[in-house]
Amino acid sequence: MKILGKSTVSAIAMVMTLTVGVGVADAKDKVKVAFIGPMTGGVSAVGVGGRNSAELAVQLRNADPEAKYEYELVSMDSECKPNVGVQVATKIAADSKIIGLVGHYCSAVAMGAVDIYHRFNLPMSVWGAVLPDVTYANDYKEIHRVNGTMINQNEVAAKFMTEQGYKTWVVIHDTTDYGKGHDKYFTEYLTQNGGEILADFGVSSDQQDFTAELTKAKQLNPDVIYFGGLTPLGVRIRAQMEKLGITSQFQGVSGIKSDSFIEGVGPELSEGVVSFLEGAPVDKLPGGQYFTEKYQAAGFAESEEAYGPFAFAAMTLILDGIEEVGPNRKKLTEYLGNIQGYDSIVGEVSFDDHGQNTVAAITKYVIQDGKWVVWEDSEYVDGTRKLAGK
Amino acid sequence: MTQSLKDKLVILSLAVLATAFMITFLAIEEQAEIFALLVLAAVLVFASAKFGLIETISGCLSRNERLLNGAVVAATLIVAFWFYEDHFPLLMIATVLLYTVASCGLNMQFGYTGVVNFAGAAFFGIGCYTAAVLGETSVPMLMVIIVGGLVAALVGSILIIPVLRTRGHYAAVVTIAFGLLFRTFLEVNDALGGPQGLGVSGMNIFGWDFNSGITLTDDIEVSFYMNYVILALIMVMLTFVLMRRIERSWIGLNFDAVRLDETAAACYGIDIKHWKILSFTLGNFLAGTAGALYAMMLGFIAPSNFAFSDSLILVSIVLLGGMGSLWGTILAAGLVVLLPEKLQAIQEYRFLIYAVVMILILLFRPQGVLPRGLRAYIPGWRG
Amino acid sequence: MDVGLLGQFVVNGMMLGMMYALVAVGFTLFFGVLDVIKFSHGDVLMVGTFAGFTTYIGMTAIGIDNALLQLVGVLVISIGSMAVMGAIIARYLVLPLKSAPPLNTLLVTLMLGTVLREAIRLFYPDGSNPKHFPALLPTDSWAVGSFTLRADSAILLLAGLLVIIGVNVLINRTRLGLAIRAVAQDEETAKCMGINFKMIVLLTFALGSGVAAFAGVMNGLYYNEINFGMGLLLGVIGFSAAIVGGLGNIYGAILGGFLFAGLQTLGAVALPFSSAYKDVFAFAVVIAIIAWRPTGLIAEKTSERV
Amino acid sequence: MDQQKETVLAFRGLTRRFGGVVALNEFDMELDNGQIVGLIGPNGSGKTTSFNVLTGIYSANGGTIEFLGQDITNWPAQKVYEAGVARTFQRSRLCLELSIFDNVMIGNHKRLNQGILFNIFQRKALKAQIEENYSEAHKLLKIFDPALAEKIFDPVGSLRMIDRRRIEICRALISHPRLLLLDEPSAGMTHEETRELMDDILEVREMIDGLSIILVEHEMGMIERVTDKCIVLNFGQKICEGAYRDVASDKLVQEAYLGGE
Repeated sequence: MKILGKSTVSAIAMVMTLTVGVGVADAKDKVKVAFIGPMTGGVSAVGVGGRNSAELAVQLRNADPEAKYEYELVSMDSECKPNVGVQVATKIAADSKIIGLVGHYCSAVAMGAVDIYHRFNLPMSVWGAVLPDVTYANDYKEIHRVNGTMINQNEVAAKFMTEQGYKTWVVIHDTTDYGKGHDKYFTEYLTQNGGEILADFGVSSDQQDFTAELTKAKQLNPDVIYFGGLTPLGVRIRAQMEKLGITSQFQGVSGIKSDSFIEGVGPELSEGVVSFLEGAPVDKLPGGQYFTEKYQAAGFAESEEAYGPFAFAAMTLILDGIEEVGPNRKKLTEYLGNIQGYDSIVGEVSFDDHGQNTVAAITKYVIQDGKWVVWEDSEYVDGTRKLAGK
Repeated sequence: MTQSLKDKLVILSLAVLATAFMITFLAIEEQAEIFALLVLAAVLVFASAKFGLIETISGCLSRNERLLNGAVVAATLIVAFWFYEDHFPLLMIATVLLYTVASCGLNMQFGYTGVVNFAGAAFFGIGCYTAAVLGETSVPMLMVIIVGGLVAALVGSILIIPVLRTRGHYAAVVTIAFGLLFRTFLEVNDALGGPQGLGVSGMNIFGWDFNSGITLTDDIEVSFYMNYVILALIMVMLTFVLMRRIERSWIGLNFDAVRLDETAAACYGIDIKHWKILSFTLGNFLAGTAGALYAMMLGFIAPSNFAFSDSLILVSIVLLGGMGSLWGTILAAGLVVLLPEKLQAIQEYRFLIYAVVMILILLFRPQGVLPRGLRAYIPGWRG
Repeated sequence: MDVGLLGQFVVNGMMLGMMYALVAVGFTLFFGVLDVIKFSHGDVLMVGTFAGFTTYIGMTAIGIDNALLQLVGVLVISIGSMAVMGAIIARYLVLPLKSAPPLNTLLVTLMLGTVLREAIRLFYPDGSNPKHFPALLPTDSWAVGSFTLRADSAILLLAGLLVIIGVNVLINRTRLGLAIRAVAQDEETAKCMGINFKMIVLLTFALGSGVAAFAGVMNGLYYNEINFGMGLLLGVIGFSAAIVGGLGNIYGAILGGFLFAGLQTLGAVALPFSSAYKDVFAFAVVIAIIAWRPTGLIAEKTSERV
Repeated sequence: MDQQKETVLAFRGLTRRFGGVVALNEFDMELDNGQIVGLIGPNGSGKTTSFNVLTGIYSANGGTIEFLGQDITNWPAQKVYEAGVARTFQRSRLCLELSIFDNVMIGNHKRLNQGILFNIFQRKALKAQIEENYSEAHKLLKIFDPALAEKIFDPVGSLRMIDRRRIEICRALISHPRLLLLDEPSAGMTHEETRELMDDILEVREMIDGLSIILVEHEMGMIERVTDKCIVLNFGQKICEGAYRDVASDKLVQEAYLGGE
């Protein structure tokens, strides 16, 4: 009952602030934009980080005196479940006051929801889901994606790792769409680059103990253990490798590129772990630094996580579009369709005819002294430090 | 004024009140208003309990079952048509209706017969996947709903032996294990779309495509979800009649006897296995049919829809409504589906609050919101 | 397969089995005294682990960095606080529902599990992300061929064994154990003989929850990683293990725990390139076993009076 | 009782063990048409066990049970009931949340149409059956207590102990069994109530042709008053058989009751 009371109070407070705000701000037209992400359950950290980032984009725009409209963010929780996702997608898409959407970290949810956006002509951009099919399995002009797909990521990863001289791999992936997709594309590109996969283990996304799989892996003695999945599992696998005395190089995917991976594994064990992420490194771009500063200044309790910048970039793009063409779904879709060479905090954005950002540069990261460092800036690049087995 | 006329007036005014409440509840978005409405509802319920109104009302209702049933159907239709062009409320209404059908299936199992089933979402899911697979074929879609139920019942028959041989917690583990197994299997096995899920074709009856809206005039376009609301309502009505008739017959009596005392039941010739199999199979059938239509309506399904927590939601609907209580199930399905949806402001706190509310209900009203009454074989008949 | 590798699998499996058994023992104890299933058990374990973790952080913050002292502190706080929590849960959630259908107790504790899980996720600092649990035990390791045994694993295995033996001795050789068994046998008679029923129930829940907290800390020390969701699956598996072994019987719980771990390991080893099916395999075997022995491998004594 | 003498039930060497304990040891017994037999003996002497073996709750480890000329040894409980054996339980086993009518109808299982399609679709015929059974149940209850018959749609949980006993007996009698097994009907009741109950049972017996009764009872006044013969069990063994007066004066029996406890 206490929580209820609090919420009521804050809701009333919210309404009051809004009323006052509108009164002061000389009554700009109000426009609604939306965000969907997983805010409960296992990957909620990423979802909340994304929502905060999207909210930051809206806050900054509202603080900008030159903005033509007053924006209101509607954010919804998909729970990373397709059925819930379809519900909230319908709710948002059917609300004609909502002009644009930044949505989806979980690919399965995105897959279920794209049909709805198309049906309701709601222009949207994906901020985190990396399954290629989200953009490529349909011709919907409403669907865009600012982040790259797992295809780009694994292409770069396979090439890079074979260039380092590694020959043999054991792949462990979770059996969600995310892990399975990574498994598929990595295997494809690795074989093209001449690497060999000794074994391939699928594990469930809530598994705690991997010693059985890792013991088998140990017997095969691969150069690299590739893990396709998200941070929680990645942490467990890296820690348990140590228990079993496995000294192979640990290679992750974008799903583990988070501070919580380092925090979870501890600085010693995480040293030398590599990962790949779409987009230019945030802190390298002028806008990126701006984002980091603003995010910290906004005082969110949670970290923005790896995909926060994408949510921010996608939301900014949509807000720019509305400023430009006005609050109209069809016009916004058209605007997004023509985006080429757009400057964002994650690098240049250009959509192809499926709405996929083609300039999705992939950045290679390595953990050095308990921090994710861009490979080219690390001590590994000149041989001061060495990856495992080198 | 005669008693019966008075009764009718009471029911009609209640129906009007409930309809108005539902429409307001579905229409408002502002969180403060939603809270206010909920508080108002709670106050009304408590106040009428305090002044003994509840007994008067329930007396009225039980004397006029036909009128009550008719009023509820009419109210649902009025609410649905009020939102004829608003997709989301219609989607929610249809979802509530389909959850009601699935929960009735579970109610048949442990509300009536006491057969524990913690894999409700799995059987619901079997219906969904059946619809996804058969949607690609030329099997008539209306048929697919039935087949969805049949497949669910058939797969359930794998569990019959362990379910019959075990009781209580042991049976719970059998179904929990099955639910986990089902989901993992779908995720690992790519034949049915794997973790990415599957698209499902929409409902289509003799060329009437459910997934396109109905254009009445240039200005009026009825949401395509209306199709699903109506079909789901028909399913609820059929389920309701089936459940009622079973309850009010010797079958229902046998179910109760099996639940309450297996040994005594056996000593009076009641074949425990026979009735358990019947109720388990029928329950799974209902869950499967609901799943099949749900999949068609959503158009997309994936294994993560059918997790243990989803089975728990179905179980909590049954328990919240009151074991074996049909009206309770309908009310609880509405609460469990709509409340979290309407309370989006509490976003990440929803699960926490939901769990706390469930605990409070189990502690302070373990019999559910609308406990099942005594069996009235023939409505209004007292010998 | 060479011997070293086999040995490795056995040790892995035993470690896993030990943890399952410790959880299953709790389930079986609660069932013994009250015929109820406390499904929040796995989440109590998780909270216990977080309590231990917080203790570690606190001790480090005030400058105690001796690993042994820290370990003792972590264990004492974690086990102690969970024992208290277990008793509180029994007092306010389980006992009030004593006369309600067993399903209600199961559900109320399931919901409590959700509350605990969500509370840690939402209110523990950065609770939604995994945490690095420190290695407080020596990490020397012996490697023979493909067999690696680390000192900490060996110590944990031994400690787990000691705890299980300890619980067993407590139940079978002490006055408290006698009282617990008396309550388990026949509540009415036990009451007549002057046993404080409520007190015994609370103590049993405290004991079971303390053991769970120990298993949680053990889990943390072994995997060096903890997260808010770790208890859910452990709870389900521990429950299944207790059921497969036969509720109300400590040996059954131990047997069930090791059996489940064995099945999972076997699944991962014997199903090459499709190890993802190992849980499907393990749960299918569980269903088959229950179909074969409806009251568990070591059958529960049914004493229904007709 | 001027029917010809016919053996309704016969135990021959009936044996049942629980682990090492022999609960029934080579128990022989015969029961004639219309007879009332008292089964007495100290606690744990095998009285209830013999009911449980007879009604198929426990299986027999040895010996046979013959009922109306049929060998019914180890038949499942359902079939034993169908054959015409109805029983009550030592601890009342009514369904407390169900109405009196429901509880009585559970006992009438074999005479009700249990067809699934009949129950769901033939509502008119079902209604007729319900009404017919209602009047029969009402009539039966009225014999025991007219007030009870008026409460036929009340939940059993709201009734006094004696009423619950009555309903349990009605549940057993409604299907017109050939053999009624009464397991300590007086438990938890006063002498007066017990007497009342027994008179009712005797009255009902007149209405059902050739109803035989086995009565397990501690209340010796009741045994004395109603039984035709008595069988005494001790440690699963029959130690004495005969009319109550003879049995009561038997040395072995006195030892079993006095010395044994």
